[in-house]
Amino acid sequence: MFNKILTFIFHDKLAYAIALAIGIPLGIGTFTFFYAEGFSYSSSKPEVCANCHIMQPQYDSWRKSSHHAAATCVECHLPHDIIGKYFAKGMNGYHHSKAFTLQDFHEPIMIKPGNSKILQDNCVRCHGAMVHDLGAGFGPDIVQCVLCHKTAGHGDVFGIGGPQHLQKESR
Amino acid sequence: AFFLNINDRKTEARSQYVKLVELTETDTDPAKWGINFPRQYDAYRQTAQKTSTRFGGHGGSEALPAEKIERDTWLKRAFAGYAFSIDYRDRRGHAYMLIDQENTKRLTKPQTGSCLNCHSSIMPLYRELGHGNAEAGMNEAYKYSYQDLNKKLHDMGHGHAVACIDCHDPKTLSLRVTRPAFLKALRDLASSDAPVPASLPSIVQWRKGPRTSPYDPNVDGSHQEMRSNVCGQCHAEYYCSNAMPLTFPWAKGLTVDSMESFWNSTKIHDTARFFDFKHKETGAEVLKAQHPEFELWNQGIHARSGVACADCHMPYMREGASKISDHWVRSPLLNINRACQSCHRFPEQEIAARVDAIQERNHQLLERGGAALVDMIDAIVAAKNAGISDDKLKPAFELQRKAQWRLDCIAAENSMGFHAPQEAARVLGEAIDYARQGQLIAVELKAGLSAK
Amino acid sequence: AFFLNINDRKTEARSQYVKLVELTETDTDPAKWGINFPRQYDAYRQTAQKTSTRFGGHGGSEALPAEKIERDTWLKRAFAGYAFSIDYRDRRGHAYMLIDQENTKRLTKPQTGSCLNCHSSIMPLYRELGHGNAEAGMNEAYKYSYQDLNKKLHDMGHGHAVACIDCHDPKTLSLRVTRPAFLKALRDLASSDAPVPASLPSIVQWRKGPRTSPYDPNVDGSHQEMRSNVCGQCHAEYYCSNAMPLTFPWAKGLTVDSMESFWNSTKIHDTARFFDFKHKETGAEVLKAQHPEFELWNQGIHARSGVACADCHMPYMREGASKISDHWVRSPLLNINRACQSCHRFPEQEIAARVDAIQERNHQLLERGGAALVDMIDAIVAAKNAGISDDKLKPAFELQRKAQWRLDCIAAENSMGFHAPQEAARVLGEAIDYARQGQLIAVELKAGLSAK
Ligand code: HEC
Ligand code: HEC
Ligand code: HEC
Ligand code: HEC
Ligand code: HEC
Ligand code: HEC
Ligand code: HEC
Ligand code: HEC
Ligand code: HEC
Ligand code: HEC
Ligand code: HEC
Ligand code: HEC
Ligand code: HEC
Ligand code: HEC
Ligand SMILES: [Ca+2]
Ligand SMILES: [Ca+2]
Repeated sequence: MFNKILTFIFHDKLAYAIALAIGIPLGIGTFTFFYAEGFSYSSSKPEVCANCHIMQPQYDSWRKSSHHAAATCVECHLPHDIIGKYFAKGMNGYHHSKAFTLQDFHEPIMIKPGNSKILQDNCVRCHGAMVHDLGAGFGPDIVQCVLCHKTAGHGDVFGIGGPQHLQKESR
Repeated sequence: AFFLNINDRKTEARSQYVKLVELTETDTDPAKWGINFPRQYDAYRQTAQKTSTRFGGHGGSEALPAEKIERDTWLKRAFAGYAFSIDYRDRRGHAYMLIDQENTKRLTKPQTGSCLNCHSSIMPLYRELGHGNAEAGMNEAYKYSYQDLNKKLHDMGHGHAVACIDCHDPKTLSLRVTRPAFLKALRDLASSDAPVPASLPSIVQWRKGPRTSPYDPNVDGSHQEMRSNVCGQCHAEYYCSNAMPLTFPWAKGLTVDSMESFWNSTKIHDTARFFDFKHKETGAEVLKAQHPEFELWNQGIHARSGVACADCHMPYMREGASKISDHWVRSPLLNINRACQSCHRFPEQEIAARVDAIQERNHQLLERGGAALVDMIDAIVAAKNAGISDDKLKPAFELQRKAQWRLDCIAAENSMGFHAPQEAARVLGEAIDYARQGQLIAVELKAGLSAK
Repeated sequence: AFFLNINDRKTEARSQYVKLVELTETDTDPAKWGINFPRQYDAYRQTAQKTSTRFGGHGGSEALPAEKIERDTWLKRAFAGYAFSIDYRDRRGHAYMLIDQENTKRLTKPQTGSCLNCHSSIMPLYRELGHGNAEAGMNEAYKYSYQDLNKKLHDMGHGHAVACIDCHDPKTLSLRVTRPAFLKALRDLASSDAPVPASLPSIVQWRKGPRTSPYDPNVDGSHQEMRSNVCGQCHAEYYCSNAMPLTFPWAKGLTVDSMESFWNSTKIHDTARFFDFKHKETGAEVLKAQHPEFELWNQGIHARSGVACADCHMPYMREGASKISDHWVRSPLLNINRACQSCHRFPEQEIAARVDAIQERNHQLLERGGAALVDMIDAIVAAKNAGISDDKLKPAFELQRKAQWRLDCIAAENSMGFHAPQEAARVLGEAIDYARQGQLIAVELKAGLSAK
């Protein structure tokens, strides 16, 4: 758990500071609140993520992915211990809201190291039984699932306007 | 989106705009289209901006791009006696295509009206020349001098660079190919038994079918194919002069070798085997390759994977809630996040580094080929001066033709090898081998050893 | 959290299998490991099966793989006067590595004990020779004859092909690199300022650090790196004889050019510039390249993208409820769905076709290079017979050395160019150029023209 906090500090010191100072400036504050709260009671509703048109592509692709029936956004993208969950929501909430409000984010949106770790953690949480041999107990830097299973959550990353006919063939 | 399919987006895009003006087949002026589609028009006009990457865009001033033939002196030797040795510059943005053509000193040699095919919005003029039939028009155009036809074009009010109407149907806005030379070339390719190019799976389908009507990309091609075909109608190898209508050498396939064998089996001035020009120093009848982007890209992994020109050179960009295609057609390296990262989730500098590694390798081999070519020319000239007859030197001439064709196919191609890295390197490897073999023959002849 | 979680899983992983036997550093016999890990052991034994693809696996009978030097006759010319011209066959599965070595007619020439480094489970023997220190042991091994050291090995009971213990820690089962030559080569590379190979980002990290202890992949390397390092300790270019300890030429980098300059700046028999053998027909002092898989793969896009040898050659496979690594190390083309399709979601035949296109291009260029090399050798021999002095021919010898090194780097590499298609083609292009230049010099000298 503590490691995760560290990874976030590491990735966005500013965000960390602000998140701790609960007196967050109102605009973003309420956004963040909405964001974090929004999920605490409907934490497995992908629609909530798709609230943001910016998340629409991921939502659409997730619905076509092998996991649409198996996992929701938060099950892959948020940590699953209570504190971690709230902390990450706070961070992401703050971060994404800010980004969305200011529209200053990098496109295409790309996952950040902190969230990659959460993701990997979640793959293993569900598939631990199947993959516990992998790495032969090598250590923390076990192979990243997404190296080979990038498609798990969102199907093929062919890119906007990418090869249509191959997407059909490759099914 | 990963899967959001383009047709959705097209309808989305089309239903988006408020039709302020009616557009017809004679509306070549982009400004008028711009009234309905201001965002695409604004981007389109950006092509007038000077851009430059290590190998892309152009050096030199805005007034005039740098001279390729001064930078790579071996090119001047290769094209000795040909218009390209007079003036051969870096390409630049679409906005300049007509001006740059009108200003090139290559026009000091007589040039044909066909030149305008890819440098202007010529379709209405073709239809007039062909009494309504564009292909018939193209088959007339080559008989005109460049100056006469260009005057006609401007008089009719179509003196524009490539315009909206060249790629879009004015009614439905869907993509379409207009240039008869491209349509004919694919028609011939489809009805031959040549291997089907990677980018055109629809030809496989057509061949399976009844073949009642000839292959037509506008009818048979998939949408994704059209996103490359619109470019391929100009970014392709060609021959154009007043000796025959504008021709693409595709009937035997799109590889360097199959295009060569097409030219070799083509007759010019009725009798002679086809050639572009007689090399001034050696007298060899050699070929000239021009910007075979469509052909080389087709040999690469991207075409194989269904990645279109437009995916990289006109990537979608988000404008508020909707996505539009970036009509500022330019080097993708100026736009890596949209052009590449939608598919390659690596940091921008890593992607740039990959391209640079590919281009650097290609550039090394190209320079090596240039040196070999010059050595060969020197050796042949030396042999001639020593009184060796052209008859004896014929094998050397053949090798010069082969070497120069291959070298030029990669040198004239504009991605510095990126569009198909391994194939480009293979072709350069062959070019080097042929150039050195030609040099050997000349040296042996001069030395009085029988060329083996 | 992520880290905790992994640590849990580590203990889990260890406790997960029923430990029926204790394993120690002297347990080289895979059969004993097989008691604890029957699934990996079963797959491992499959490497005794005959497999064959167009360019991979091996032709010939099970008893004896086909002779490369008979199939590609130019190889025999290239290696004239060297052991490889006596007997040089297709490689085959790991199970055969020791037998094939013991049976090769190359042993009719005296060979060193170092040969065993990559053909047997030699670590206990190294430690004995080095009184506990494996590297010291390796530095003794080359002084023994192959026969003597091989006898020692069998007497100690370690006469096995590459075994579990060569890649795994018997206690934790973690991946590890054991071979001192590999460890030393990376140590030297890391502490130099040579460009960092694509597959070893951990060297970048190490260079940033205090450098208190020398770079050690077992300590500093990431797990994904180890999935290739275990292979790189044998699938690499080397020199081994009784003149010096087994050496990998990596201190200046892993490219063909940087390895060449390493050899060129190495001394052998104290004084002379390093060479592998004196070419029998020309007398040139040339180099021999052996299976530079690790080096060529490192120039390719897969290494750049973090794709490891094991990803393709030991892909994960489902075994009941869990996943294991396929220990039947073999050509991925025998296993495309697991080896490629998890990343490339194209139909199997499309993936096979891509590999074939790459290998076919590479093969064409390789044959072309072979022909050029033979022409050069003929020309040099002709010049010698005409009485041209070796002193005059020196430049030709240098070019033979360069050409042969480059050609061999791709010919001896076992993926027929797949591991790095463009780089392989670039290297072959250079080889062709150097071979033809060497031929030219010889021809000119023979003709009495001054070599320019
Ligand atoms: C307020 C609008 C909004 C909502 C609601 C939203 N996102 Fe995002 N999200 C964004 C924006 C904007 C970005 C780009 C941030 C950046 O890249 O700097 C982003 C980026 C991401 C990223 C990748 C970037 C990173 O930080 O790793 C992930 C993963 C993600 N969102 C998941 C989710 C999930 C899961 C939900 C629902 C629980 C969600 N988002 C809801 C706006 C939103
Ligand atoms: C909430 C639990 C959960 C999480 C989190 C999860 N999975 Fe799964 N996964 C499942 C279930 C259940 C299935 C079986 C669904 C099916 O067969 O359609 C599955 C199927 C799969 C499959 C086989 C289907 C395919 O896509 O080829 C793969 C591979 C896989 N998961 C990998 C991953 C990876 C990688 C991650 C993390 C990025 C992940 N999973 C995260 C529950 C989960
Ligand atoms: C040439 C190197 C090599 C040899 C020899 C080798 N292994 Fe492995 N082994 C690997 C690699 C690579 C992995 C994958 C490790 C990872 O991904 O963390 C692996 C993984 C394993 C694992 C972990 C589970 C799995 O399958 O991924 C076990 C158990 C294992 N090997 C047992 C053995 C046994 C038993 C032998 C001998 C019969 C053996 N290995 C020989 C390279 C080797
Ligand atoms: C180097 C590539 C690679 C990596 C890394 C990898 N996998 Fe896989 N995975 C595979 C392959 C290949 C298969 C298919 C095996 C088969 O079909 O026999 C597979 C199969 C699976 C399956 C079963 C799919 C099915 O058909 O039901 C799951 C679940 C899975 N992997 C999860 C994971 C998780 C979780 C991780 C990270 C801890 C991971 N994988 C890392 C290559 C990989
Ligand atoms: C089965 C696990 C899984 C589920 C469920 C899932 N994702 Fe993802 N998500 C992934 C993977 C895998 C990636 C790619 C990570 C990478 O590229 O390293 C990803 C990447 C992303 C990104 C980063 C940008 C991008 O496209 O790579 C965003 C944003 C995102 N997901 C949002 C969502 C949203 C919103 C949902 C629900 C509608 C969702 N994810 C459901 C696994 C999942
Ligand atoms: C996978 C991406 C990709 C595809 C697909 C692609 N290109 Fe390119 N193209 C590039 C890159 C990268 C360059 C090198 C740009 C540079 O050097 O600045 C380039 C260069 C060019 C150039 C020279 C650009 C300049 O600024 O000088 C032209 C012209 C070109 N491509 C046309 C085409 C055409 C026509 C097609 C389709 C037949 C095509 N490209 C397909 C990526 C692509
Ligand atoms: C009607 C002919 C025509 C069509 C259609 C066409 N081009 Fe061009 N293109 C040209 C000409 C001519 C130039 C050179 C202009 C100059 O140098 O003055 C050019 C230049 C370029 C350049 C170099 C721009 C620069 O800044 O250096 C790129 C990139 C390019 N085209 C890509 C494309 C792509 C991609 C398509 C299809 C989406 C396309 N072109 C369609 C004729 C065409
Ligand atoms: C089949 C289409 C096509 C035809 C026909 C064509 N061009 Fe071009 N031209 C292009 C493209 C595409 C470019 C940009 C790529 C490049 O510069 O290689 C270009 C670039 C140019 C340029 C700018 C770069 C340079 O070469 O200096 C000039 C000038 C030019 N063409 C003149 C001509 C003339 C004169 C003719 C007739 C003999 C002609 N073009 C015929 C397609 C064509
Ligand atoms: C060189 C070819 C070319 C030219 C010239 C061109 N376009 Fe396009 N245009 C395209 C391509 C390719 C697309 C993408 C079509 C798709 O994928 O659906 C496109 C798409 C569009 C769309 C659909 C929405 C979008 O952006 O994807 C509109 C509207 C459009 N173009 C308007 C114009 C206008 C207005 C002009 C002239 C100012 C113009 N185009 C000139 C090639 C061209
Ligand atoms: C629409 C998807 C798409 C886009 C856009 C795209 N690529 Fe690719 N790229 C691919 C695919 C698919 C492959 C083939 C390998 C594979 O199957 O993953 C590939 C392969 C490559 C390779 C390895 C092959 C080689 O030639 O060495 C490089 C490098 C590369 N792309 C660079 C780029 C660059 C640079 C751009 C932008 C100018 C770009 N790509 C745009 C999909 C894309
Ligand atoms: C991206 C996948 C990939 C990676 C990574 C890869 N290889 Fe290969 N390898 C191949 C393919 C494909 C072939 C060609 C097989 C054939 O021709 O049958 C091959 C061939 C080989 C061969 C000859 C196999 C035979 O059956 O004759 C050897 C040995 C080899 N590779 C070793 C390695 C080593 C060592 C590494 C890492 C340093 C590596 N490979 C990395 C895909 C890969
Ligand atoms: C201890 C040395 C050693 C190690 C470690 C090693 N190899 Fe090999 N490998 C060999 C030798 C020796 C041969 C040739 C055996 C023969 O021809 O008798 C071989 C053959 C092969 C072949 C050809 C098999 C065939 O059927 O033709 C492949 C593929 C291969 N190795 C891949 C790998 C990969 C991948 C790894 C790491 C996971 C690896 N090797 C680790 C020494 C090694
Ligand atoms: C650095 C590791 C290494 C060393 C040292 C080494 N080999 Fe090999 N050997 C290999 C690998 C890897 C292969 C399989 C790939 C190939 O055949 O190219 C192989 C293949 C072979 C083969 C089967 C194919 C062939 O060449 O006929 C023989 C026999 C052989 N080696 C003999 C020897 C002899 C004799 C020596 C000592 C002079 C030696 N090896 C030293 C790694 C090594
Ligand atoms: C763990 C993931 C992974 C595996 C496994 C993998 N690849 Fe790739 N491959 C890539 C990536 C990443 C690229 C680079 C292009 C890109 O970024 O998409 C690539 C590029 C390629 C290319 C285009 C570059 C080139 O050299 O022409 C080919 C072809 C290819 N792979 C074939 C294969 C084959 C065949 C196999 C199996 C033997 C294989 N790959 C296994 C990830 C993988
Ligand atoms: Ca031409
Ligand atoms: Ca060697």
